[in-house]
Parts: sequence; C-alpha cells; structure tokens
Amino acid sequence: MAIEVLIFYLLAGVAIAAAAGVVLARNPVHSAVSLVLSFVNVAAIYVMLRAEFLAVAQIIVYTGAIIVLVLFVLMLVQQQDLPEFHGGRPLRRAVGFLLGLALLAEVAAAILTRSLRGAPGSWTPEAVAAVGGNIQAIGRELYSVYMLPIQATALLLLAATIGALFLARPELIEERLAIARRLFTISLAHPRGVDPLQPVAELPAPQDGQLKLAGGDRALVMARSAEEFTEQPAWGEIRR
Amino acid sequence: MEWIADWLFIIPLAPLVAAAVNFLLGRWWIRDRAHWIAVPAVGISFLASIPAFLAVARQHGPLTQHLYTWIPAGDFQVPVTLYVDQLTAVMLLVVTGVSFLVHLYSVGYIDGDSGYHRFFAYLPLFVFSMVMLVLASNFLVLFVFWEAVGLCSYLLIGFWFRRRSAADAAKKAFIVNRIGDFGFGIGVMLLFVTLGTLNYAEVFERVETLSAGTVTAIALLLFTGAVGKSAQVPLFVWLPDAMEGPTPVSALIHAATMVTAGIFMVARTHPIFVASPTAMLVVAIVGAITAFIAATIAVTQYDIKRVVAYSTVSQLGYMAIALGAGAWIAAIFHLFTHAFFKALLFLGSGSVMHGLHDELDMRRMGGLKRYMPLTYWTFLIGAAANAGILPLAGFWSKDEIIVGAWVAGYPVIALIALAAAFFTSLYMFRAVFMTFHGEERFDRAHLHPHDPPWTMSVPLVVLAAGAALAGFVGVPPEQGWFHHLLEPVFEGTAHHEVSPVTTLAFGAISTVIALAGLYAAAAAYVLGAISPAAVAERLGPLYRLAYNKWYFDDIYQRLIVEPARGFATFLWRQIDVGIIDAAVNGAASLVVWTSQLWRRAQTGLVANYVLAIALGTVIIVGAYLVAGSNLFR
Amino acid sequence: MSELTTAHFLFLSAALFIIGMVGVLTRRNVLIIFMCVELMLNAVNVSFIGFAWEQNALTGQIFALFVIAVAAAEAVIGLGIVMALSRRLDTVDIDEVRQLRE
Amino acid sequence: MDWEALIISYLFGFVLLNVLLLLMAYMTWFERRLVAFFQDRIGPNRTGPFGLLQPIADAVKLISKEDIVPANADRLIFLVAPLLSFVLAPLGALVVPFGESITLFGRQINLYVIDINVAALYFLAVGSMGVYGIILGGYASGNRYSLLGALRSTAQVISYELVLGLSLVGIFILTGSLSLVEILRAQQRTLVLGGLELPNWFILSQPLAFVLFLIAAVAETNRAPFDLPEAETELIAGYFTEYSGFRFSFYFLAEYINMIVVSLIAATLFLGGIDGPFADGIWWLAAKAFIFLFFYVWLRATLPRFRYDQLMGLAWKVLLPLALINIGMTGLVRLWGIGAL
Repeated sequence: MAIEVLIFYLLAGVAIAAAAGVVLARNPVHSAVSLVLSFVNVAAIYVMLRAEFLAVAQIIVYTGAIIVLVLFVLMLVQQQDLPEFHGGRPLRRAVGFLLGLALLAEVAAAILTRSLRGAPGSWTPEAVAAVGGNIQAIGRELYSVYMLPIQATALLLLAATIGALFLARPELIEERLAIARRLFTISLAHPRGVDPLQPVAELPAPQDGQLKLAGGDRALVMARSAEEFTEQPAWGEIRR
Repeated sequence: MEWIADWLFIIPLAPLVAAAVNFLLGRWWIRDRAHWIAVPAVGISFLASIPAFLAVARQHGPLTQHLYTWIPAGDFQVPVTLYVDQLTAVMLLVVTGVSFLVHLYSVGYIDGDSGYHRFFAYLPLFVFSMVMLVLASNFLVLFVFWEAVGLCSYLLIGFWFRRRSAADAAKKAFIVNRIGDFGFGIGVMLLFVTLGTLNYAEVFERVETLSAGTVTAIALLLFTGAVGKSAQVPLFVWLPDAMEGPTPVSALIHAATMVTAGIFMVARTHPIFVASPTAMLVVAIVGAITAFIAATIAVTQYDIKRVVAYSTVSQLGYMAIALGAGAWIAAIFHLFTHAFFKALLFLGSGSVMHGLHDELDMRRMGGLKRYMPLTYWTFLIGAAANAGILPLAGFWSKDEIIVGAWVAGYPVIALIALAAAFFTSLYMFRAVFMTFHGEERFDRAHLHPHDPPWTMSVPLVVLAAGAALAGFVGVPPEQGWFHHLLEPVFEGTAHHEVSPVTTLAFGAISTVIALAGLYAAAAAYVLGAISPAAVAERLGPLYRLAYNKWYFDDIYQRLIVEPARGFATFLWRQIDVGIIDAAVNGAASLVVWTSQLWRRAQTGLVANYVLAIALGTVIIVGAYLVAGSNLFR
Repeated sequence: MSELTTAHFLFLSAALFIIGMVGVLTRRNVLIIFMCVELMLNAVNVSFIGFAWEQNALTGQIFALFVIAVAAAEAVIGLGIVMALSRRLDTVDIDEVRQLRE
Repeated sequence: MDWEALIISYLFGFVLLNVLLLLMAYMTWFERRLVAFFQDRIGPNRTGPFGLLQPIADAVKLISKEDIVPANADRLIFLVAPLLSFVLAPLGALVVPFGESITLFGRQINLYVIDINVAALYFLAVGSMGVYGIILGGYASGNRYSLLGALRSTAQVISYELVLGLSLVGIFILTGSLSLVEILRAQQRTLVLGGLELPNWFILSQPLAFVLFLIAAVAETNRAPFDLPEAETELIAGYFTEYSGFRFSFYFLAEYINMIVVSLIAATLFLGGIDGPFADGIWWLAAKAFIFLFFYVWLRATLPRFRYDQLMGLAWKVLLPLALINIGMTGLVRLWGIGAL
C-alpha cells in the first residue's frame, strides 16, 4: 500500500468522523468545532488532489470566515433556547437514517459501476507546472474562460452583502432607498389639479390675483407652484 | 463650407444632449441652472445650421450624412441618414433660429417655476425631434419623429399638469394628433406595400409607376397626417386649446416646430401630390376652408392668445392653399415669414401677460402702449406683417399664395383667401387696439405693466426685425432670391407663368383689403364709429357661430366623444365586469377550492419539506440506476 | 486498492454528503442544519476536485471555487435570517417556525 | 517525495520551533525591560545578570501553578482551546525563507521548511485559524466577560484579516507569485528611481501596502493599541480571564510567537528578508524582524487603546478602501509596465 493511500485513509477517516460529530454532538459549539476539523482534513485532501489554491481557499473562507460567523451567531443567540438533539422525534430520526442508508447504497452502486468518462483535459501536472503552478493555472482559466461567471459571482456577493445589511438593519436600508428613489426617478406629467367643471366658488380662494376668468368665461386657475393645490408633494417631487 | 457635411449630426445632437442632461440630472442637481445647458445647445444647433445652409445654397446640391442603419432586416433597410437640401436648409434655419429665441425668452418667462429643469428638458427635446423630422431621408424616420414631436407637444402643453385644463388640453392635442397620425401611418404602410421602399429618393422615383387611385389614396392619407399636425379643418381644435401651455411653448409650436411639420411634409413629398390632381384639389379646398373659418373665429375671441392661435390656424390654411395650388415655393415662403411674425406675436402676448400677471382677456387690457412701448411696437409690426400690410413680410408671401391659387385655376379659392385676408387684418388690429390703445381697463391699483427683462425683449426685437424684413428675400414676387434658392427642389413640377399685371393687380387688391380691415378695426375700437356689440347683435346667429368656433368642439363632443364614452361604459359594465372579470374570478375560485384540498399537505414544518426532497432524491437516483440510464455508465 | 483512484474520493464525498443530509433531516437547531448544509456543499466540492484530478482539467476546481463563493453568500444571508428569526421569534428551533404554513 | 528530504524538513522545522520558543521567552524579557525604560522604570533586573534569567523563572512559576477549570466551563473545549492557539501560532513560520540553501555534512539543505506556491495565502489561512483558540477559549470559560472578549476578537480578526490579505495583493501583482521564496527573489533585483539605484524592496514600491500591513498585523495579533479582546480595564483580561497556570501560558506564548512570526513575514515581504551586504542573510533577517518587534513594544508603550467602534470603523472605512485603491493603482502601473495600456 502506497504512503498516499495511507495518508488518504487517515485524512478521510478523520473527516468522516468529524462530520459524524457535527450531526451527533449535543452542543452546537461542539458541532462547529467538529465541522472545522472536517473541513481542515478535506482541505488536506485537496492538497493531495493537486488543488493547493482550493485547499487554502477552503481554510480561509470556510473555517476562517463562515464557521467563525456561525460561532458568532451561536454565541449571540440565547444559549438556553437551543433545542436538544434527541427532541423526542424518533420516527423522524429513523426515517432520516434509513434515507441516508438508501442513498449511500445507491451512490455506492453508481460509483462502482461507473464507466462514463469525459475526454481528459489539457491541464496535466506538467502543463500546470509550466505556467507556474496551480494558482497561476486557475488564474488563467478563471480570467479568460470564466470571466463572466466570476463577474456574476462578484455581483452575487454584493447582493448578499446588501441582503445581510437589510436583514440586520432594515430601517437603514429603507431610508437610503427612499432617498435614492426620490433623487433618481424621472417622472413624466402626473395630472393632479383642479377640475374646471367645478363651480368657481369651490375653487381655492384666489391668492394674489391668481384665480381669474380666462377668455370664454372659463375658470382658469394659474397654478405655477405645487404648493397651491397639493398638500402632498407629487410622487418624487422635491420642494424648494 | 463643405466640411459641414461630416458635422451635420451636431445639429440634432446638441439639443438631444441638453435634453438628456437636464432630464437625468435636472431634478437633483441642475435645477435652476437648466438654461445654462439648453440655451447654448440650441444656439450651437442654430450656428451649425448656418454653414449647412450656405453650403447647400452655394453648391445647389443636397448634403447627406449616413449615421447608422437603424433596422437592418434583410432587404428592408432603414438607414438613419441626415439629408439636407434647400428645403431642409430653410427649415433648419427657421426651426433652430426661432427655437433659440424662444429658449432665450423662456429663461425670463419660466423663471421661478418649480419645473424649470423639466421645461428646459422638454424644450430641447422638442427641437431635437423637429430637427430630426426635417433632416429625415426616409418615411419611417420621418414618422418616428413625427410622433416624437407629438409627444413633446403633449409634454409641453401639459407642462403645468396640476392644472386640470392644461392636462386636458395636452390630452386633446395628443389624441387629435393621433387621428391624423393614424392616417399618416397607414399612408406610409401603403407606400411600403406598393413600392417596397421607404427612402424618399426611391419612392419619388417610382411614384409614377403607381395607378392614379393608389397615388390619390396615399397622398390623401399623408395629408391626413398634415391635417392633424398642421391644424387644418376638421382637426384644428387642439391648437387653440394648446394655449394652456406656457407662452414660449405656444410660440414654438405655432412658429417653428409642430405645426409647420405638416406643411413641410407635404412639400417634402410633393412628387406624390403632383401625381394626383384630386389630392391637390382636396388640399387646396381644406386649406381655403381652414383659412376662412379660423379667421372668422379669431375676430370674435377675447383671449389674446386665442386670437393669435386662430390666426395661426388661418395662416396654415393659406399654406395649404399654396400647397394645393402647386405653389410650393410660396407655401414654404409663407412658412418662413410666418415663423417670424407668429413667434413675435406669441412672445409679445406673452410679455403682455407677464406685465399683467397672467391676464389673458383683452377686455381687461387697453392702453398698454404707454406702459410697454417696446412690446407695443414689436407687437404692432408682427400684427401688421400678419395682416399683410405692405411692405412687411406677410404681405409678400400671402399675396403670392393668392396669386398662385388664381393662376392654378382655383379662382373661388383665391376669392375665399381674399375674404379671409380681410378678417385677418380685422382681428389682428382688433387685438392691437384692444390691447394697447384706448382706456386702461385693468386694475391699475394692483398692476403695474412694464416691458419685460432683456432675455425676453431681445427675442422680440430680433423677431420684429425679421417680421419686417424677411419678406424681401422673396422680392420681386416669383423671381426673388428665395425662389431661385428653392427652385432645384421643386424642379419638374408644373409651373404657372404669372404675368406682372396679375401680380400687381392682386398686390393692390390685397393691400386695399388689408387696409379695409385695419380701418374697420380702428373704427370699432379706436374711433368708436362702430359699436362691436351692435354689429354682433345684428349678425346674430353668424356671430354666435363664429364665437362658438363653428361648434366644432360641440359636434365632436356629441358625435364622437359621447358615443365613444357610452360604448366604453358598455364594454366596462357588460363585457369587462360581466364576462372577463367573471371568468378570471371563476378561475381563481376554482384554484381556491382545489387548494383547500391540498393545503393539508402543507404542515409548515421545514423538516417535512426537507424529508420530501430527500425522498425524491433517493427515488430519482434509484430510478436512474434501475432504468439503466447512461448517466452513470 | 493499492493506489488512489477517483472512487476513493467519490466515496469520501458520498459519505460526507449523506452525513450532512442525515443531519439536515434529523436535527432541529437551525444553526446545526446550516452547518450540515455546508458539509453537503463541501462534499460536492470533493467530488468536483476529484473529477478534476482524474481528468486533468481545471473545470472542476473552478466550479468548486464558485461553490465556495456561493456558500459564502449563502452563509451571510442564512445567518442574517437566523439572527432575524431569533430576534423575532426568540427561537432557533426549526419545528417552531411554522410561518410557511400561512 | 523522497524520505531524506522529508526528514530534513522535519528536522529543520523542529529546530525552528525550538528557536522560536527561546526567542519568545526572551521577547517577554525584552518587552518588559523596554517598556520599563519607556516608562522611566528599571524593569526585571534581579534574576541573573540584567534579569536575563527572568523568563526561565516565569516559566517555572507558570508550570507549577494550579490548573483551574471553572465549574460551568465547557470542559473539553476549555482544555483544548489554548493548545489550539499555541499549536497554530508557529505554523506561519514554516514558509519563511531563512536563506537560499547551505551545504551541511555534504548535503544540500534548503533554509526553509516548505516552499509552496500558495505560501502567502497559507500564512493568512493559518492566521485565520488562530482566531479559534480565542473564540473557543472565551466561549468555554462560561463567563460573560470572556465571551464578550471572544466576540470582539472574532469581529476584529475577521475585519483585519481582510485588510491584511488585500494589502499583500499589490506584491502578488508585482511578483506574479504567491511563493515567499519567489517574492524574496523578486526583491533581490534593483529598483532604479531616476538616477538612484535602490534594492527592489517592496517597502519602496508598495509603501501604502506596507503601512496597511503593519497596522493590520498589529490588530491581527491583538496587540496594543488594538488589544481590545483582552482589555484589562473593561473586560478583566477578556477571553483568558479564567485561565491559569500553563494553559494561560499557552495563550501568552501564542501571542509572542505570533508577533515574531508576523515580524519575520513582514521583513520577508517588505524589507527584502535576507537581502543585505557583509553578513549572512539570516542575520539581516533577524535584524529586520527585530525592528518590527521593537516597533511593537514601542507602540504598546506609547499609544492608548482604541474604542471598539473606532477599531471597526478604521478597518472598514479607512484601511479597506485604501487597500483597494492600492490594488487598483498597482494593477494599472503593472499594466502600463508591460505595455498593455
């Protein structure tokens, strides 16, 4: 047995055991610690698979950021309210394990009978070494072939940031939105005014000679300013 | 000057940029500074038009600049190409020049309005649309900007949209225009169906291949559009109501942009009309009726802007007469001179309103000559030019139209036009006398009329000079510089020789008629020899007919608006509520009913949903394995 | 199996995925369910990278990279929702959150 | 990988670890003496000449103290957390190159433990793991002050981690590699500025990044003036309030080892590492790292502590935008340099 296989079994065994710990631990903090352990071992397996960059990304993003955030939230949430694992729902647990076993059997069958293989790619270890290593190879591929997806991902992260902000401080975002809406909408004519068919007496009192009869004895209300007839500003209007 | 051929795009681009900037940034940044962008932009447009005009005038050939292909669909290519020949060049000067003055005037007039930036966004957009309409080399582009002009007029007439009357007037203008545009659109489609092209040059080349009936149909449909845009009978009703917009807008619509579009379009497509004498006759008749009816209405109105507005309708009727009579150059010549004095009259009445705090009724004016001398003199020049007093601009062009109708074999129309000329003179001087002469009938305790600030008076002076002198480019009649300039455009159309005797005779007749109108007005409103009220009493039904605008609005109300409303109500009550809504509600009820059955599956427990998903996964993967799909092998 | 084959990594991936799935199915604490979902995502990444290793292609690695990015976005939103949930309902028990029913 | 190289690497790593531990011990002595001088005191001077035996005395004292576990602590995690901190701290040093290679006993020996092409990211990754020791320790103590300290620390370390990583991107752009050995080699070229020929140290071409790195590194190691997680006056020593004896000493050790590792990395990234005339590279590296260590102590003796909102505001509103600007500028300059602009 080659040394790589031994190392793999070691890493994979710890990873799986730790993953099981995530599910089995009573205390969510223990779950999180188990998850970290599992992730670190998976990262080591990535290194075995010549994916150094992903291994580091896994550690920085998953363990360094995501799980830390989970711990953060765990500590902010009231500890006493955390529900127990064995919450008196044995049926659900049994069904869950059964489904898991069934899926495991199916996937194992699929893996063992697998014969479909795509055409091998051009990034052989030599080709990767020729451009300077895994990280350079990924960079080349990422910023040429996958230019658009990476931009979309950037957008997704931005949206997630704004979404998180909205979940945390809705009032802040709504304030900003209202300002933006007021500043950036372009409104066309929005008719709101005085009905000329109304009797003159019911029209607003003449202010500074603003109400008068035009040719044809038609009531003509000179409303040069919004203030005269509308209590509320028109949609999107800024009063001076 | 030939370099301008590569820079033609500046002419429409400058106002477009101004409109876009004011539109996008106006609300929160530009605000009161909107004219800093709009006025220079239109100025640039005007300055760029001058070399274009000179280049065209010098080389006697059209300039073109291809910008891009708008619709490249197989054989159907719609290029956006700017096309400047003599006709377009004249129109460009008129449109951009008058627009520039109107912009300048607006700076003073609209000052302090809360929609300042909005106004200076719409105004350049209007100029852009009109310039593009004039520059189009293709019926589809023409149609697009034909509609854009309509949209801009809607926006500007309804500028004070909080006023119900303004909003209604805007809607009226838009809808009435749509009726004309509908015909115009069908005409364009018919052209495309029969000729397979929409480019001017190709259409005009192939128009002879069409049958007489088709040409007549196309020409009449196109003219329908002109009837709507250029406010001919029976679609003129929107134009007087368009007074609800700010006065500079009225000036713009009446003098430079909107209404001249119809006249321009007919002149531009003259090969089609030349091919159909029937259509020409219709055009002339519609023009004559319009000229006469509008003139009679104008005599009875008291609202100063309405008088001027009906005057526009009447003058547009004259232009249509010229078009129908085949006196193309005379029509454009009148359009050209009319732009000066009509803009002048509107801006003048605007400054009267400005001085009297938005007073419009001439019965409450009078004696303003003393308070606003500049306005008075400029307005007087404009009125005299409109009335056709020798030697001001209006005289030359109007006289030429009447002569043109006479020699084209339409003596009745020429006589109607002469009759209308009498009324023209009458209502114009009536307006002058009621406004500026006689006793002061306004509230002197509160109102202190005065001449407007310089941004408003400079355009008045410039336009007054134009109104006085613009006619001389067409002197002597039929042989003037203007005629030689435009001759290449209308080459190949039948030209009636006019003997000098006819010219002189008609010149004398119309001078006499104009002076008669002047005298009648003076007698009624200055000398007091005639009592207008007594005349109105004597004429009875005729007076009421004219005062109520020949009942056009009422007829429309009764015959079109009310039946349409009734039909719409029927559709709403019976069809919409009874059938469509009922069907929709029924479908919804059905869904509600079936949902009641299914809602039991919704436990609200996420765990159950997750369980279902997992179960589904297991089943699907199992199905793949059992079915021997090639997913895994 | 004296040498490493793709099957090794696929089995590891399957095991992690199914453990995560069982966790999602059986646990009640939203945060633990959340962690189990992360575990499942990570399991899929193992598959991707295993295939990339087998085929000498970078596509799998890049896909895994995108999965990590999406997981980060998901974490931000998910944890935000958990915070809002615990603030509003004062619980993180998935069985007590039954607003989906309405 | 042949067994020989593996064993040599392990040996080298072992030696390195021990040297680090020794250095750390004397770092405490150095700090106490120096701070004392700053404050016009004398500092420890009784144990041995100039108090040089003081660290050994401290170690003996700490180890022989009672190991207390609070009653409502999460026992397992409470015991493991300081170890985690302590184990992770020196890992960063594994990628620091102490020289090219030497020949010892007729064998070519590289003076670095590993040269991986993601070395810089590896350093960041190890740093990001370090936070677990703090947050778990704070949580496991079952003490509100400790928990608060841990939470503060989490937010702080995550924020400054970002700045730390982004401040290095400029260097990556200039060298085209993340390997510290490559970065070191890139700095051995000469930088011609006008008529001046200077070593191509990145402190010269990336001054903004250097300042950002320095600030972020101080925050990352929880040192004054960013030592909020362990602020004695507000949190009665924060996350290690409940720790005593040798478990406390692990946190203590970890902090000082972190300082040394960060100093080594900073010297390598920005000051040309082993680059220098007259003497062996390793002495130069030591001298440069010493400058940073002195700077650390100087800061502690001089600056008051930040308020918490100021701390976070500084990271997100000042340092992060500056780092992004630096990246953008460097990218533009680089594109201009290769003629793409």
